[in-house]
Amino acid sequence: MADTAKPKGGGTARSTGGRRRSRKGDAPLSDEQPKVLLDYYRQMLLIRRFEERTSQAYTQARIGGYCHLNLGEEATVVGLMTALKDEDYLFTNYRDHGYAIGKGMSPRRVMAELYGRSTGVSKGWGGSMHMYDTETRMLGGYGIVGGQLPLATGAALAVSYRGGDEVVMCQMGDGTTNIGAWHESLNIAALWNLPIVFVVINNFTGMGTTVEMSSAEPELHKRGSAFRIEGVRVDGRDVLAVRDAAADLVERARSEQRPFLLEATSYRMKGHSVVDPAKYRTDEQWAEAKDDQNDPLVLFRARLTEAGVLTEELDAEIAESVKAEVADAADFAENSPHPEVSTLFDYTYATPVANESRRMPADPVFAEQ
Amino acid sequence: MADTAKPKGGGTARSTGGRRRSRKGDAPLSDEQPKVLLDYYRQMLLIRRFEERTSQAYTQARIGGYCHLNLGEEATVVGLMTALKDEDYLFTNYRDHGYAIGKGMSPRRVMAELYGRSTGVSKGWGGSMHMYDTETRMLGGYGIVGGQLPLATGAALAVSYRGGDEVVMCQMGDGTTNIGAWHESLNIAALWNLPIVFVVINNFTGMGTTVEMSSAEPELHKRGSAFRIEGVRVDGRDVLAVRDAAADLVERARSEQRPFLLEATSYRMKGHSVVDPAKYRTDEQWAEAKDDQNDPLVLFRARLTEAGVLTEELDAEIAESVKAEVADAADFAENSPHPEVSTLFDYTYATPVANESRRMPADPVFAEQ
Amino acid sequence: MSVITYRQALRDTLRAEMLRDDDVFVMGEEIGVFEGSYKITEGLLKEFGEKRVRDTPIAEEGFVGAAIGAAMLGLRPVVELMTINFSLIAIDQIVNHAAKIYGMFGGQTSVPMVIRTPGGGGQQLGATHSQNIELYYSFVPGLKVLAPSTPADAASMLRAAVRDDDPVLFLENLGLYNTKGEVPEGDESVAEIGRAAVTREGTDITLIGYSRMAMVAGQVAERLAEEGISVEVVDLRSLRPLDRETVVESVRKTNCAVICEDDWLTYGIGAEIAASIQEGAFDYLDAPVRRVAMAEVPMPYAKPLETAALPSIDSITAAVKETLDAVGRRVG
Amino acid sequence: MSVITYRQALRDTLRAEMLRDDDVFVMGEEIGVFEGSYKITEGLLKEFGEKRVRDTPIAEEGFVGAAIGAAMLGLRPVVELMTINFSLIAIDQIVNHAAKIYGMFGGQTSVPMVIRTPGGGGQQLGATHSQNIELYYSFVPGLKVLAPSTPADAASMLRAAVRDDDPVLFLENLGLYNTKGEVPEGDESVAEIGRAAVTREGTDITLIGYSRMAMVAGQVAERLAEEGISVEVVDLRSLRPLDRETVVESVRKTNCAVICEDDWLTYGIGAEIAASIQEGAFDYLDAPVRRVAMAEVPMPYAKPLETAALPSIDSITAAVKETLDAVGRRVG
Ligand SMILES: Cc1ncc(C[n+]2csc(CCOP(=O)(O)OP(=O)(O)O)c2C)c(N)n1
Ligand SMILES: Cc1ncc(C[n+]2csc(CCOP(=O)(O)OP(=O)(O)O)c2C)c(N)n1
Ligand SMILES: [Mg+2]
Ligand SMILES: [Mg+2]
Repeated sequence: MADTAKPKGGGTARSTGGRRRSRKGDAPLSDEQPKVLLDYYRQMLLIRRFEERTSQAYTQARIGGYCHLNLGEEATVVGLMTALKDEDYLFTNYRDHGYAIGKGMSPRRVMAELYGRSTGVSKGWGGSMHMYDTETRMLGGYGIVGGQLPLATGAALAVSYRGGDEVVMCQMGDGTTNIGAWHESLNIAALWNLPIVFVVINNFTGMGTTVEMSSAEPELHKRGSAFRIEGVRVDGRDVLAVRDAAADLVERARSEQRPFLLEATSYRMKGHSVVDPAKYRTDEQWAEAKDDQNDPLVLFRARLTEAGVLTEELDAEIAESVKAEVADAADFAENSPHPEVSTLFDYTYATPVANESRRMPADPVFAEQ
Repeated sequence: MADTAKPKGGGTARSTGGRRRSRKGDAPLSDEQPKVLLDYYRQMLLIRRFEERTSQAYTQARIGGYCHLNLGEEATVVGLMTALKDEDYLFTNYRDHGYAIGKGMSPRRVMAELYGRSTGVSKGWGGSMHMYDTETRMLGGYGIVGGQLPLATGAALAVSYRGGDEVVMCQMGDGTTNIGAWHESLNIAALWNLPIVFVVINNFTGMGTTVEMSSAEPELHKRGSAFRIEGVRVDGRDVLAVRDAAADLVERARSEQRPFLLEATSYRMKGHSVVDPAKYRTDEQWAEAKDDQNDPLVLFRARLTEAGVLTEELDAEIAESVKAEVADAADFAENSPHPEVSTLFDYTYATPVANESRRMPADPVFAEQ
Repeated sequence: MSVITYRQALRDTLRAEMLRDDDVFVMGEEIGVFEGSYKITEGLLKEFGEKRVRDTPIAEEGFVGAAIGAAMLGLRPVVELMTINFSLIAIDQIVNHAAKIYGMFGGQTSVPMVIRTPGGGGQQLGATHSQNIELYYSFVPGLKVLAPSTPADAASMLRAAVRDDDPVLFLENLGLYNTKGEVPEGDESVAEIGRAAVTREGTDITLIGYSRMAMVAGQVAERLAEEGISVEVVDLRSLRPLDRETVVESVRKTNCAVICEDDWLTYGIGAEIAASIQEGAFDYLDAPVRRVAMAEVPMPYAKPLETAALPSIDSITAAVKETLDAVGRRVG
Repeated sequence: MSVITYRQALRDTLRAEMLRDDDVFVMGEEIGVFEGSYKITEGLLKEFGEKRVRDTPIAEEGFVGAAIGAAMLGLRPVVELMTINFSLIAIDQIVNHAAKIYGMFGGQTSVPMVIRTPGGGGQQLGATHSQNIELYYSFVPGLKVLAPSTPADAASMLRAAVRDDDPVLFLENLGLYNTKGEVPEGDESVAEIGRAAVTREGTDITLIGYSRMAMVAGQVAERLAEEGISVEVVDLRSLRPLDRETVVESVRKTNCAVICEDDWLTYGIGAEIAASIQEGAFDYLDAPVRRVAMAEVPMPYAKPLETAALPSIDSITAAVKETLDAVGRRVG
């Protein structure tokens, strides 16, 4: 399957008109276009299977470094990405594979990045935590907790400076709301009336530390109050609810030129990263994380089936096509070339400069000259 | 005048019983002890005259570095210091001369610090911004904006760890509420139930940048909401109102073991520091800063006179004694020795250590060994 | 004598220090419930409870600063920073506060605290997670910086750090946690801060390293010994204070030196070592002091690039041989 | 030719760059209404308005990071950090983000921004406000670090910094703002980044400095000339990239060198210079390379202590003479 066949994250959704409505999670599906719903469903399934494959490849040492998955957060990811226009910008944390796909990067190039190949979205220089693509305007996954917040705020400043129409979305985790950069960024965004939506993915935990242990105001959407920023909480298991809430705030940020805060609650199905067995989880926490009622795919499948949008046949078909797409992505990654060692010094500086060090470890200092 | 004659900041006030009442600024003075009121008045006047002398000495190059004064903030300083017990801890920013005196340091040793003499409270190592005294438990003025917040939080942690009864007060300026350390510190203090009162001196400006230009929520006492910390605003021109509000929160922090936030509004009479002519101030801003109605000394003098507590005679007497005390402090400073160059390496480490560098600039690296 | 890992040595020592002194407590991100990103604090929460094993929010500046404040009142916090890369968020508290409070206030209050944090690289963690920036702390008067390379040193130096009254940056290394070494049973020794060690005697050349690179230096020496080259290895152990005398004494004997480090070369730790050697052993040096260090790039994720960018046994060996060639003293 | 101050050169250049390119704007604390702590931005708010002269809250991490983000979208922000001491609050954004974004994402987006900030000391500002920590940035691949010492260099190098597509840390100095120098009228020259300069030719010894210490080095040379000693002065100008070749070439001629710097000696900028000289001019060196630097203490406030702790014309002169003695080439 060619990667051009994949429906782009925001693409299909943009053709629907219903995004602005602030609808309850279990509202009837009757005024939604089946095509659009199935596209969401397919994207969610794609992310699920992609991440499962990622996990497997990591265990097989095809992928190195740290590796954080979006398993359990698929509805949140797809709902958010659907709310953005192509020209809108996205900044995320290191838990970014799903977002990369959702914003429109091909799974092939995302997987190739995970494999560290030169066909990867960041040419193999970034890896799991650092997906970046100028074209689809995902301006990076970032590994330093909170590091993306000031950057995203600055991107919104650039939009505002130029009088542009784009909105910046800045994704982060619940634990990130406790770091200083949060405070400084939200304050600046509010002061300068910047078109940005800060999105907190509340999966109730940092690595093993719960929201209650780390945030003195655990209702995170309320923390915007220190900056007069309106905050909304949405059920992140529900792709339509997330889409509606996000689209509402994105469009308000665009038209009102000011920042908003969105909190999406969802369940991290596995450990913090692939290597984390999450032994610290209590039985109750495991029960929650594994509960079908908290699995966005199970929920959406049931809802689509009930509404007659999804049949067993269609489901199997989608599953098959997703499976093929993920397998294709892995093949593509596997067969892509590693970056050449000769490129090691290609990306230290954008403007070439005299006396730059291009020394390999074994070289004496003056060998280069 | 011996510096032991000076009434200690918190000392006299502690003998009164009225501190817990949350009284309006213009409540009658009938249930206050005249002695106590006069002590406040004297302290405020002492700080006023001390700072005027400081300004003069700075202009005469007896004092170096940066020099920030408490002129206009005397009621706030005295009200706050009066609310603390001797055993309570204080951390402040660099605008700290008045606090040092108010917490109980002798004006002699504070002035000597300004002169950089070894009799100074920090032995001449700190200067204007860095008053410190273990005995009176003022644990430092700090020159890095916001730097004192995590430290003060940690001091409160130590108190809590040991099950102690002390409270920590952490003073800062309005501009400081925008820095990341603010967010991280208040969050930690709230999470861990620490006995600390964060006090924001809102003089409406950082250096020349107004609160409205720098804080998206300009009602600063409300910013505790992001941490479920109760905040109170008080009129910083009124020493009794400040005392009552502060004492109330300090005692609640002590008994309830949790943090509070106090905002005191007051007027900076001069520029940001002695060298700043404050040319950026608008006519309106100057009018406000110079208005007698915003001068805490003028206000309190009138109130005391009206209540019959202060007579013209008594006022002259107090003025004379304050004048003498300030002159004595300056003399003491002037006649104190400079630190010996031989002490240059005395305070790098508390635990002596092998191979520590004690090299003077002209020494070769191996001269020392 | 028992053979344990560097990780185990750290854990045992932390535990023992907590048992010895109630004022010692640990704090950091994910050190309690999660038992530590690298499991150094495993079991401590269960044994000591939440008061003495504190999970913090993700707020490095806030909790490092809080540890400093607690130390000012006499507690002895041991803070874990998950990796040294994240210390950049706390560096203002470390450099402008922990390192300054004793001196700036005329010696009134010391700051008895330890910041434990691993450096390292070579794990495909990418540009922001693969830096070795111990330089930033080693540069600062008022701080002490320790960098043990063996389990025995990890234990005796951590003991020294906890009992010292000054702020200590205690550098660990991802690549050392699983390495093993002998630690005397019931050892209670407290290392002297500020001392390097000659960890292997030799006559042909001095090879200098610290932390993981001290271990690698030993491996290089081992390998060269098979070729008949006698390498003296100096493990710096303490980056601040720096024990120049031990280094220079060795070079006065061998007359040449190579430094291996896994930070960047320009302005890296090795620069000071080379500068000191040429100043202290000028008349003894038969060849320039060479440095083998990381290539000066933001570390790429892709394995072949990362491997190429890092110093290795091969590249260090090559530099040693070239240096011996230069002095005309190649043996093998 | 006109003679103007270093401050004026900066201000004129900033203004000209803002006139030349609408994407250039300035931001920082107190640079607008207050017109800058050191008045470099005086008049700019009035001329360009709030959009292009942005007063920020006290939030170094936030606004430096915002400048990086704006640069990623193609704007060319020039950020002022009031002094380099406060950069520690923003250093995570500078080192982990500005310096990494180009490489970490495979060269997709450059970060064309400038961070202007003064170092300095000797003004009794105390321990936290008297540090020279340009080392922290000079160490980092991905950043460029410039340190002009004259008004003419300040202008041509600031021009280069603004027009360069990479993040540039532009080091100014409190002690230089009021110094004067010739700047060609209507000069539009753009300095080449990464080049040192021999600012005075000489034959007896090479004296190396940067920023304010390059100026002081010139004064020392002047004074020694009166004693018949011919000092060659090298102004490093660019700390990253570092122009080792110019330094080493000079030392190959003079056969000895002294470095003067006002950061701390151990691990300071001079360490790399000394290490490079011994590597690049080993066979030419007649005496060890000496460094004159700040005493390694948290800087005290008291004037006599501060004066004693700082390098001076006297201490540098002494080191130069001792070095010449060591090579048996003392002239005066
Ligand atoms: C500044 C910083 N501190 C610590 C870490 C280590 N770390 C990585 S992820 C993480 C937890 C983040 O939790 P959250 O923000 O809730 O995001 P989630 O992983 O749940 O998506 C931590 C502590 C880091 N990468 N950066
Ligand atoms: C981290 C940091 N940034 C900037 C400065 C420079 N600075 C010193 S005081 C000041 C303004 C502080 O305003 P505010 O907190 O309102 O206190 P005030 O001076 O009004 O008492 C600034 C920006 C600093 N000292 N530290
Ligand atoms: Mg989370
Ligand atoms: Mg203020």
